[in-house]
Amino acid sequence: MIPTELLAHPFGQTITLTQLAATLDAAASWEAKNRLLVQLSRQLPDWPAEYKTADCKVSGCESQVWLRQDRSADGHWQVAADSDSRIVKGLLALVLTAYHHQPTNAVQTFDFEGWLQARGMQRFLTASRGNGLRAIVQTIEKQRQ
Amino acid sequence: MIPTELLAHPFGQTITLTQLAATLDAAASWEAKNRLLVQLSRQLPDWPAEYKTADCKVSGCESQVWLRQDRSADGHWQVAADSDSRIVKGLLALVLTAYHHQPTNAVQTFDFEGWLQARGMQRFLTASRGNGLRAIVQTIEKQRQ
Amino acid sequence: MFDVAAFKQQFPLLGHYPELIYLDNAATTQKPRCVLDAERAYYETSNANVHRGAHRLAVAATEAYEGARDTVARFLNAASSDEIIFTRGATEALNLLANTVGMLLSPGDEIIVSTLEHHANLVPWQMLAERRQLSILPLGITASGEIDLAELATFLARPRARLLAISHASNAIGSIQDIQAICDMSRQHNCLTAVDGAQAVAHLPVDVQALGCDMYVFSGHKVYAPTGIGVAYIHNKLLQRIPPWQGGGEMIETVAFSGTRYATPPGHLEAGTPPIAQAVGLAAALTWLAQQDRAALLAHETALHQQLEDGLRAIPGVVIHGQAAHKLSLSALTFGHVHPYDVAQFLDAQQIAVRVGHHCAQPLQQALGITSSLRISLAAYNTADDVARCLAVLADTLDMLN
Amino acid sequence: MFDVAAFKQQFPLLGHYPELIYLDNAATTQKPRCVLDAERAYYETSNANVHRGAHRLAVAATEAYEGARDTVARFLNAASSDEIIFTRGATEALNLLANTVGMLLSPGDEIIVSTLEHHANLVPWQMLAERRQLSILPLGITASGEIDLAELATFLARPRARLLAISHASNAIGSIQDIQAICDMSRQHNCLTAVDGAQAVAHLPVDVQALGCDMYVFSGHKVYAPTGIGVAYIHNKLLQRIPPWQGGGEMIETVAFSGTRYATPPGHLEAGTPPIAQAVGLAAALTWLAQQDRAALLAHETALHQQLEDGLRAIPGVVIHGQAAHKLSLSALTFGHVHPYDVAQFLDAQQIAVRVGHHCAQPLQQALGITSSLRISLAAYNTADDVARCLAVLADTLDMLN
Ligand SMILES: Cc1ncc(COP(=O)(O)O)c(C=O)c1O
Ligand SMILES: Cc1ncc(COP(=O)(O)O)c(C=O)c1O
Repeated sequence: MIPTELLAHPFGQTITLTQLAATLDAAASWEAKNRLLVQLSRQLPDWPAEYKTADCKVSGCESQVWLRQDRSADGHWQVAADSDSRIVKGLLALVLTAYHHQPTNAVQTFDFEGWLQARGMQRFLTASRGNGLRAIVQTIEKQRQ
Repeated sequence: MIPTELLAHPFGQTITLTQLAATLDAAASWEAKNRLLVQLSRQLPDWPAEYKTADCKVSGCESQVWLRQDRSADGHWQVAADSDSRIVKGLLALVLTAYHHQPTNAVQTFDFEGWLQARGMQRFLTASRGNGLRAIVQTIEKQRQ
Repeated sequence: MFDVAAFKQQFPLLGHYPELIYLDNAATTQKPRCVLDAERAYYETSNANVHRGAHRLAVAATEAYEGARDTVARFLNAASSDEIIFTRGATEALNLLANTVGMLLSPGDEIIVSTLEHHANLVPWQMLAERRQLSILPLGITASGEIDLAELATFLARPRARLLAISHASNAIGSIQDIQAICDMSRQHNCLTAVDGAQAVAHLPVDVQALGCDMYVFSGHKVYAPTGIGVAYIHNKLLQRIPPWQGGGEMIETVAFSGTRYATPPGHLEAGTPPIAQAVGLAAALTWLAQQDRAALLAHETALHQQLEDGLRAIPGVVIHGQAAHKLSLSALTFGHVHPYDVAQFLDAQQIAVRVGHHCAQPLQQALGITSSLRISLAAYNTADDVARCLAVLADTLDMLN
Repeated sequence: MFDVAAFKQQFPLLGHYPELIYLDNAATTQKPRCVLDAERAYYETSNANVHRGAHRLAVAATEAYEGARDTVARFLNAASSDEIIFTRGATEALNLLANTVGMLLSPGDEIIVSTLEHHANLVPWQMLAERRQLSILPLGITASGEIDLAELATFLARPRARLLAISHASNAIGSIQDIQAICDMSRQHNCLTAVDGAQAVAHLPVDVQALGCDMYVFSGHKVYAPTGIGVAYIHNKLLQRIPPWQGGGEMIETVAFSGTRYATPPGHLEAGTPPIAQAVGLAAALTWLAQQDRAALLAHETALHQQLEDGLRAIPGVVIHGQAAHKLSLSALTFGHVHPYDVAQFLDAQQIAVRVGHHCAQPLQQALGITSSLRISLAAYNTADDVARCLAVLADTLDMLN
């Protein structure tokens, strides 16, 4: 079970992908997008150190990323994540909006990479094979199999 | 001792480098130079099979080359050589003209590669590091040390 | 109809030497302009080091490099780009296989290597065998220069035969093996199959999934691409089991003096800064090749080769080595007591470029009883005139030397 | 006076992105036009496979390739071109050393590896050590980031210390080692010395004979040359003693199933078709660099670096790692609780390219107590404006993120 304090965030519940898409699309420059990601990161709780254990660390990222995932009683996937980078944490907010509190099949048919690309943010995907955002999404999807 | 039948050639004795330079320089095209080399090769004796032993084979050439060298009583170096390629044998005739029957010190100060280059024949030198004509000349010079 | 003149115009070197008749294509091919342009464009607009890039140029470089991997995967019809490892060339790819897949073998295991392999597909296995106490089973060829399938069946039935190293097509005599049948036989005996496709890729379609081979390698420079790049395809199931080979940056996950953890495949097989621009050039070449009518290219090459061998058979004293039913557009020749090297020199004086030597296939040359041959190898930019002129000069030369 | 504007104009990529401030030079440098031209000219006028060529194009290619070897030998002041081996890069060169020179070591022997080595100069030795039961002695660094010479003396005095792996200059914190003193110490103890010059060659003069080192490696792409090419210098005495590593064409003399004889050095270390065009590009880069006023380039870089570190020290919250007396024009930074990656993203949005991460030097980062740093690395085409702008954006970014 994921500690509830880690789940105290609006992404995937009160904040939807549609809303985020509009905000991101309005941020025209990279500068503006970076700022937006930093803002989003502030709405994700900082994990207390005791939860940042090796077993929930996602490897191969340029910053440290911790991720926990679980299935709630009603069949929804719960996801919590943290990073020591603000921008990565902002990206994690996007990931959570797509994957947190969603019914399983909704997520399986969702193309998160395509969605990011449409926002002009593929640079966060291509840093490396098996690294960064792609590694995070892959970790989520693998755990669900 | 080198069997005398292998030494029955005019190169380095009746034919000199000066003469050969003039003939080669007169052969303007590569075609003409190739023909000349074939002609020269005919003046070098074909070695009987029993002399073509592994110990006198020069390795790393595009054709098979056999080389024997010895010092005569009067301090001159005697060189004999054969190849299964006519053109290489023609080149061996050039080598013999430079190295056969010459006093040791005359040869040591002679720049055979430069001489060949001046004839526009460096292509026979550059085939490869430690291959071809260069390997032959190096073998001769090494044996003399 | 295939327009060879238009095709040829895409190759700057051939334009630079209008008189040149380049018939040494099995050694390396010339490069089309679009490949040179792609490599240059990479350096002028995307050059950065790949992976872990926190800036846009690094992202562009990574996209170019990983995009090249995707292109290679499509070219070979690999199931996933993760199965593609970039190397310096076919030789390094085969060394990589011997040093990684080879580590799965145990003392006493046997590696079947055909007699017509290029040294690149023999020496790495020999070195491995010596290190790990394996044995090499030399697989014979038939009189026409094809793999002896009966002997292959015998070898595969041996309980310790674990790996088969075989070329798709021979660089020395041109035989195209029945590689599908060979891969099928090998798989039925649970024998791993490493296919050396260095000579095949520029001419024949390749589908690694259809072949069902475990490994397939080739060099860029023989398929209209730059030097310094090659490919090892390794089937995912095998890839997951093999250790790394070279160590360094990129291939590790964590490094400490107390011990090192390696990255996940294929990353753990690519140590250090890869040949980025060369991978981009390779992708450009493969993309360009896929855009051609490859059947028409092959038909053109085959017709030229027919013309060549018909002509050769009409010249007294010419011996053609290798009479396989399916051959690359390549002919290996000897001329009785006239040395191939001499013939090549006279061809060269007429600007006809061919290769002479053992073609890095000494065991095959020994089996054929020759020490050197003259190899004429065609590519799609060669013309009927090239072949006719080569035949004419060859005939004159033999006349003169005889 | 050094004219940076004129110098910069020689780099097409920098002209293509006039706004770009490229400060990731330790990862890879941009390429001057003459290097791209040389590589292209090779493909358009000399492309053929090297060695054993019976035709003029093969001779031209061989001359270009072997001429490149001569150029590298002159650049390093090697006693002979035979001591130069071409590889894909520094990483492959170090793997080659570990797999050839490393084979001269016996179980129980010790390899000294400094704590600030790039993974490329650590992992191959670790892999070797595991295979051959050797031990690695991790050589510490001083607080300022230099090799601890006192500890080195202790290590060298150990009876089984056989090989020292050391970098000329650190890619992660920029320290330039007193490599002459280190090589002298090592030689006095009959310890072999392998110097990783990947970061040094673009900035510092190198003279392997003066150093008296046994091995020296570098990558082309970090010294204004193409990707896919690198160099291992191996002193002739050592070269004559070492076995081959990769097997294939070119590196053999005779091949038979009954056994294989290798070519003489350095040929036996270059298996297969080499990266020919890339060697030509490297030679063009080294020739071009030698034609520059290298002292003026270095003075320019040093002045910029002074400007950079002065500016950095004036920005609150910036920590500079590595305070060696002699440093490359490179600064590794952390920012308290602000993550280097975030800073780099904001720099990138302003077209300033820097690198973030462990810089393939995790043991060093561990010693420094950090997991990631932001690295600004300069080359001679950078300008005072580049540095000023980087400082301004950095200060704003930290302001915003704090
Ligand atoms: C059949 C075959 N295999 C392997 C190789 C080795 O390729 P490379 O020299 O490009 O590594 C060649 C090239 O000569 C070849 O023809
Ligand atoms: C000091 C040092 N050594 C070795 C390397 C490895 O070089 P390459 O990745 O070009 O093989 C690098 C490059 O990152 C380096 O900076």
